[in-house]
Amino acid sequence: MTACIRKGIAAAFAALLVAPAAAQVDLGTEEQRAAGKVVYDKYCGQCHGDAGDGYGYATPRVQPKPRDFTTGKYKFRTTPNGMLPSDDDLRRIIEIGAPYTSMPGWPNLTSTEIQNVIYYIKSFSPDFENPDRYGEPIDIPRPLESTAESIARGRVVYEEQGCAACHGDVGRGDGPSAPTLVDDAGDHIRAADLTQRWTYRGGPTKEDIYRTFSTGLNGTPMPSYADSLEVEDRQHLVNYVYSLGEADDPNYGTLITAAWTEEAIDLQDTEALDTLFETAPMTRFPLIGQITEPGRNFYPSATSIEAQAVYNRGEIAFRVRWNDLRADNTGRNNPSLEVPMWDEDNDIVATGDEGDDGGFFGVEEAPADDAGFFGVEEVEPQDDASFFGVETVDDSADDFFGTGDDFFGAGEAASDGAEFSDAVALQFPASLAPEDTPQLKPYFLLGDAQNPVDLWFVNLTYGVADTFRGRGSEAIEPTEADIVEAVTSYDQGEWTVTFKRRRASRAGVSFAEQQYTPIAFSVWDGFNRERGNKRALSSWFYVYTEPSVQQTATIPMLRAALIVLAIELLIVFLVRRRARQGTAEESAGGLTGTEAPAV
Amino acid sequence: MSRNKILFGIGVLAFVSVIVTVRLGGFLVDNEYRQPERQVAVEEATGEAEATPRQQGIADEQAADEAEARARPYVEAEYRAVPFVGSRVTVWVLAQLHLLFAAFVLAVPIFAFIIEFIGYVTGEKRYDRLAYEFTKLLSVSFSMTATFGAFLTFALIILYPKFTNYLMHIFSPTFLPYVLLFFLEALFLYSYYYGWGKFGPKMHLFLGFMLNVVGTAIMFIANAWLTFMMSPGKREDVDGDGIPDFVSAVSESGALLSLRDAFFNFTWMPINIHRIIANVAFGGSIAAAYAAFRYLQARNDEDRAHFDWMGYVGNFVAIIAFLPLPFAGYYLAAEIYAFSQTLGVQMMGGTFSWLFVLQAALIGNLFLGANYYLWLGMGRIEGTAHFHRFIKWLLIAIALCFAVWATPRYAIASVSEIAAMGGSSHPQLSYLGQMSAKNTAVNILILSTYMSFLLYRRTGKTSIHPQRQLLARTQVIIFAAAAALVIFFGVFGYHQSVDAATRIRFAIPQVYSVLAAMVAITVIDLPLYRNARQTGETQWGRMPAVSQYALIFIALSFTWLMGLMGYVRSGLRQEWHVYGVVLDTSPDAYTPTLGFATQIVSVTVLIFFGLIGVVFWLSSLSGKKAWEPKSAVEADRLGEGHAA
Amino acid sequence: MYGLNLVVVLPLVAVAGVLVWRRANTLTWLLFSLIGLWAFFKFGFIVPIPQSVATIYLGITGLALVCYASSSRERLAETVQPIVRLIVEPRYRLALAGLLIALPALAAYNVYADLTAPLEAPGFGREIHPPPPTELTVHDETLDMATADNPYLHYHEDDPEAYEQHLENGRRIYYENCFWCHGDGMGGDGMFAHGLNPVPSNFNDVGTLPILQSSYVHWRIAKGAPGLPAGGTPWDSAMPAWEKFLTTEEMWDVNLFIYDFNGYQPRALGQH
Amino acid sequence: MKLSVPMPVKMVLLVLGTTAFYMYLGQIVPQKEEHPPPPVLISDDMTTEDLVEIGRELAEGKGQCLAACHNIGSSGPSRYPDLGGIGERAATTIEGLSDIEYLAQSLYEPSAYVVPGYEDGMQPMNEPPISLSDDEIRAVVAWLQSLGSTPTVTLETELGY
Repeated sequence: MTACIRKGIAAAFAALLVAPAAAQVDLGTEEQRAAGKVVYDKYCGQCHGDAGDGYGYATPRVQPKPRDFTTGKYKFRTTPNGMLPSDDDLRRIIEIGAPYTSMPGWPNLTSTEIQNVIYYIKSFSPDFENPDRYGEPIDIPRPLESTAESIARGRVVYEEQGCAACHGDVGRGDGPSAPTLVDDAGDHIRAADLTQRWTYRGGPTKEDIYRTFSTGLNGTPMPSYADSLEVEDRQHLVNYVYSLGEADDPNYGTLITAAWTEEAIDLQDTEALDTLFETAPMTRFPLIGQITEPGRNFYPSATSIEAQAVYNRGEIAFRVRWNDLRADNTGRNNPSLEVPMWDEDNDIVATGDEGDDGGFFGVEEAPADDAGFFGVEEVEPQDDASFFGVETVDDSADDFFGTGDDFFGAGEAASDGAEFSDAVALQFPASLAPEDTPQLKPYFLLGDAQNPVDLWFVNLTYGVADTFRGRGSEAIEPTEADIVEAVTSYDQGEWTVTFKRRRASRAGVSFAEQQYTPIAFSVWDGFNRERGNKRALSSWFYVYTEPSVQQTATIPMLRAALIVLAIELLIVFLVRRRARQGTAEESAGGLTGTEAPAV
Repeated sequence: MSRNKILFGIGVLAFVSVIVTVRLGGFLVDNEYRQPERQVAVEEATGEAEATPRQQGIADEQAADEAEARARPYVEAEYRAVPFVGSRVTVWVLAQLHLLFAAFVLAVPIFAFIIEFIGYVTGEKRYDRLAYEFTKLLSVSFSMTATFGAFLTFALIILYPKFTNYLMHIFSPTFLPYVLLFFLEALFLYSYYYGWGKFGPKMHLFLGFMLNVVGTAIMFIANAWLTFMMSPGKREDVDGDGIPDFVSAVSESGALLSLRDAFFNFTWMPINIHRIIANVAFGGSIAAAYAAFRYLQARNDEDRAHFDWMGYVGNFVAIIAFLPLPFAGYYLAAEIYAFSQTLGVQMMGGTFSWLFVLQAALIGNLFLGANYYLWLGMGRIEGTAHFHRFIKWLLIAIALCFAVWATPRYAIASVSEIAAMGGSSHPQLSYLGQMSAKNTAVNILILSTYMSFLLYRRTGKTSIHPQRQLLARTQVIIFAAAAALVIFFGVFGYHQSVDAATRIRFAIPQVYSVLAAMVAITVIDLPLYRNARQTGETQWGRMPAVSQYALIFIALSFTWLMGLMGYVRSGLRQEWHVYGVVLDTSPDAYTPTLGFATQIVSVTVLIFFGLIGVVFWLSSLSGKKAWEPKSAVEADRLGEGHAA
Repeated sequence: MYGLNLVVVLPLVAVAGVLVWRRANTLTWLLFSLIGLWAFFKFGFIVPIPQSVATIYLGITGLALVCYASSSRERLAETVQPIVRLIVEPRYRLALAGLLIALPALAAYNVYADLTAPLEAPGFGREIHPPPPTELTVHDETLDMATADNPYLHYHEDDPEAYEQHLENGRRIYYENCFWCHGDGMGGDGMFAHGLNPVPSNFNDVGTLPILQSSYVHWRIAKGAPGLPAGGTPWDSAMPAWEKFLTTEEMWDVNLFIYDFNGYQPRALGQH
Repeated sequence: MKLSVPMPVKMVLLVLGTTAFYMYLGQIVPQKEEHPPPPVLISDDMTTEDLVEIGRELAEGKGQCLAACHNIGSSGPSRYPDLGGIGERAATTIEGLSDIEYLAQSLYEPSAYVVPGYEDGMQPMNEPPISLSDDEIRAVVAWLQSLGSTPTVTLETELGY
């Protein structure tokens, strides 16, 4: 017992002696790290690697890559640039995760478990033993109010500091340098889309944004502005960035309401078209990677799409918008392009050579265990090579040098020519189930043999709509039963595509008034080599054609109120009358009635 | 001028104007295209008046029509149509009305006979009077039944001649016995009714007994016809492999192979059982409604007391018959399933699954109404306040069971609701939507209703049995044990270790524990309250009016329920007249929606209630005082013949 | 607790307690029952119950309350007297006027809320765990669903080392393929889960793995959405048919792993 | 004057109200109208491909194969064997019977051979209530063949029944 106390006192003294720097070096006890290892092995190792080297089972298919704990570099910190994160920083990420990445929050872990895991994680990197690598957490001031002046000042700072180079002029992550950005491991990294605050990896609040400016994201091209900007300017910049996004929450919907219009829908008259769509309700739908059929896409570029619709007597028009870091409007694309199996793995990037004409996608193929994983269905390596070779030689030469690129300097684009173009598709069932069986739909992924779907597809190279009929991923054929028109435009990182078709259809679905029609979306980003089945897609949602004659709520409301009032008055009248009439029946109330008075 | 003359004048005027109009019209038509100039020209040329081309054409046409009519072969119509409503709806409504009256006519003698028998054994006069009161309803209803039966037969022959002919082919040998039995029925019925008090009690009881035998036999014959349409054959293990095979009563082309198999077909007996029980319940409720009607009309305390009692007995009969009805229904459904999986799946899972949610609402209402009436009935007896506290708990139990029974397996839900639930079943409520929970609910409902009866029985009485405390406690323990068993099986069924098939089989111990508890409690209750001391007088006639409306509500719900179940039984066959043998090729061959069916059922029920209102009114006439002249002068003029 | 929203349920229970304590009269009880049950059905469940079912329940409740209120003369008088007094006696005139205005306003608001409620896509019924086939053919190997079991489960007792190997293999398969939807922690909340309807299965849930046989889970893994019966809305589900990508052994391994990870045992084989 | 509603009026109101209430309940539940399957006509000049298409319609509709009994590739009910790939299996199921003969036997005499593990519960397709004609059965055989193999049945093929 006394020995124990003595030891404790000695330890306290020791701690006093090496303070203050050593006070921060808290690596936990052996037991704590051992306990942390148990939790880590169960919940973390599969991505971050059992050895903490960021290479777990999931790593090949995950982007951004899981943190490599052996490097000691952390993106989201409150400590100055280049420093190690505080325990609280680590805890914050473990608790809430990083949105729109494969790092989830772990609300099921207790505080102690998290602390133990932190100790264990720290043990992977020797940096944590070095007191010099620790920095004081920065001071995050209270955010300034978002006044117009503050935002304007922020805009100036935004321009001065060259933020637009990566994040784009209006913040859609579409700056000229955006396609070239790589992190320390050489992987392409997307500049944050500042208009979609909910996708900020470090968090959506003003404090989070300030923190990111001030500390930078270690290991990425995002620098710290702690030295170059005054606190106040950073705060203005925060307000400006904050003003770029509309909400912390994407408010994903399940239904587009197609607005009725008396006017003609003319795709060529841009202004009239914009006016038409201005009043139509807008719905944002989530997009996810296509990960069930070959050509799987584990890291789609587009995470959501906004859609609107208007219709008139004869026609219906859909408008969709989504953000894309570059307009790839030079390559080829169509929904039935084949995608070799290995192209699913983002891991190929890691070993890729920048100068290679395959761009980010070197010829190194899939890791060996993956080849075995697909067993009999594996594409033979020879085929891979030849397939890939042919593709790159032909297309990158033709498409890129042939057509040039309006939006970017040749220098940036040269390394990764637009082999595949951006594209978008709306998907509808080829026929609607009879009204009394609303539950029958085609398979959301391009239909099936019995229940086909129709695709309204626009390859943004050409900007015209093609129609396809899908009977499953392997059976997509062009059809020409209905004519779909489309106009497209790319502006500041945002694609806008407007489709139009006659409401009545010969072979496909017709849009009757007040009808719920299933709809699904697909988006291809050529830059991300998305083509064929490798794409971002949505599950089934609905488009509802609102009634052409809208009814106001006033009359039904008045009617309901008056009916209730009339009943009330009647009751009051009857009760009062009866009460006046006398005493005998009152005690019996309305129950006995008048026909059978109590004996 | 007198009124008669005016009427006569109008009649003559109308007749004349009709004649004039017709003649005028004929004249105009004839002269429509006449061309006098040309006719004259032709006359001049030939010197004789020739027929115009038009006249010639008309004459030719007539001749051709006549020739065609002469040559036209006789074609037997398969179907004929009724304008506006359609043949199916016509036959549907007529059959339903016939069936409702028939059910009443068959049911009332059953309990009239039993009540008369009780009266005979106990020697209490009031039972005899009650039985007579019930029987009074019979004679008019009997004619109604016959009328609608004739209507139905005509409708079938006219609208579905081919199919009716086919049924004749199969069942012609049964028609003569049917008619004979019908004749006997009339004989027994009228001798039973008019012979009241004229025969000796034993003879009269014998007449009543025969009336029931004959009535039941008639129903059994008619049931054979309709069950044949659903299951034209029987199931028998022909090849000896332990699995019953289907033995069709008719050949592939529909020719009769065995009248015996066609008659005693697979669903015949289940339907017979189900119908007898349902008829008694229905008849009881209608008789109770009649009593309610009379009670509300009654002008003196004696009548009020009598009809109060009659309503009570009618309701008692209805509910007692109703308690085993769900089990009879399960038996019928299981037999239909065993006969044909297609029919079974169609019934429980397919088109008709929502019908059973509707049925749950109806049956829930029936239970609630019946219990409510009993509780109100406690008001007849002095000093029952301490029983009122139980009502709350019984009500909670009934409402809970009702709610469980009405919980749909897959609820109608919006997308956001489905998203929130992660599917169309709610994580908690989905348990309630399953058969197991519903079985539990029905059993508890039955137990609760039985409890209400028991409570009602002991109002105003105090047991003088020496062991009364012990016996009463035993009753409580039995009741609690049965309820606990039912709930245990209901809840335990969902335990991980129980698979779905076993869970469904738990229904059997549930039913047995309820039945056993009811029998055991009754057995204890009889000695317990024999010669019990009366602490409060039962004051018949001391019922609030609302209780009588509750009786009418119960009768209405019963009628509606019967109509609804008629739809499912008949609709099950889908596009077949005779399942698998005679296809319905008329435009009405499809299965209508539930909404449409409920409209037809509602219309039928309203017609039935309109007619039964007439029956009630006619029956109430016999209780009225004989007509007497208003004044002496009038009496003189009319003579004295009316006094009797 | 048992899916109940205690924030709503406990106050309701508390109010009921107060009413018992203060010996509230029948009318108060009736009003409390109606409003309280309405609140309970609407807000009392963590997963809200569908409007249609709530309406059925409230209808039954209303009917039962009417029955109760009129089940005896005394009780009816107790219920009706306060209302009659409110209507007749002059001193309550203000309250009566308020009520006369409030009720129509409430009705009007109800209509308004009904008419302006955001539109929703039409719903459909979906069976979460639809009945499996009796027989399952995966990679030319036919299993009897009723008796099939995970072939590696027995290693747990016989050969812990081999068991560990299969588990580790299952872990690899899971994190190479499954976690995008079913989540790193198997909560059905992977990074793509928000875009899917129906949401991916939550393996933490006691209502999922433990109530299913491992052969059922094998069926779901092997045949995926295309293998669902119509009641399971195969057109909406994004579950791939993993037999196209994985060997039978790999599918059993991942089956083993998801049970082990969540600490559940597969439901015992049924007696047939 | 005492204000009261006469008894008959009350009674009529009660009857009408209750009936209307039940009718209303019937209107708010999901409505479904079931129509009998349309007749499928087979003409003499139909090719095997036409037969496959008609066979599929028959199997879904009049034949009721897929409504409650069989499934294809384990989608749908599964009380009876999966028909996925049956065209391939049929040739080897019973020794001595060709695939057409085996399929025809299964349709005309389902009890003659029952796939192990299943109960004998199928009704002969040529008998009521299904009552397919011989040509219709040829079409169904053609469709069954097309599941997993190439159909060869024509309207002239002898089925042996």
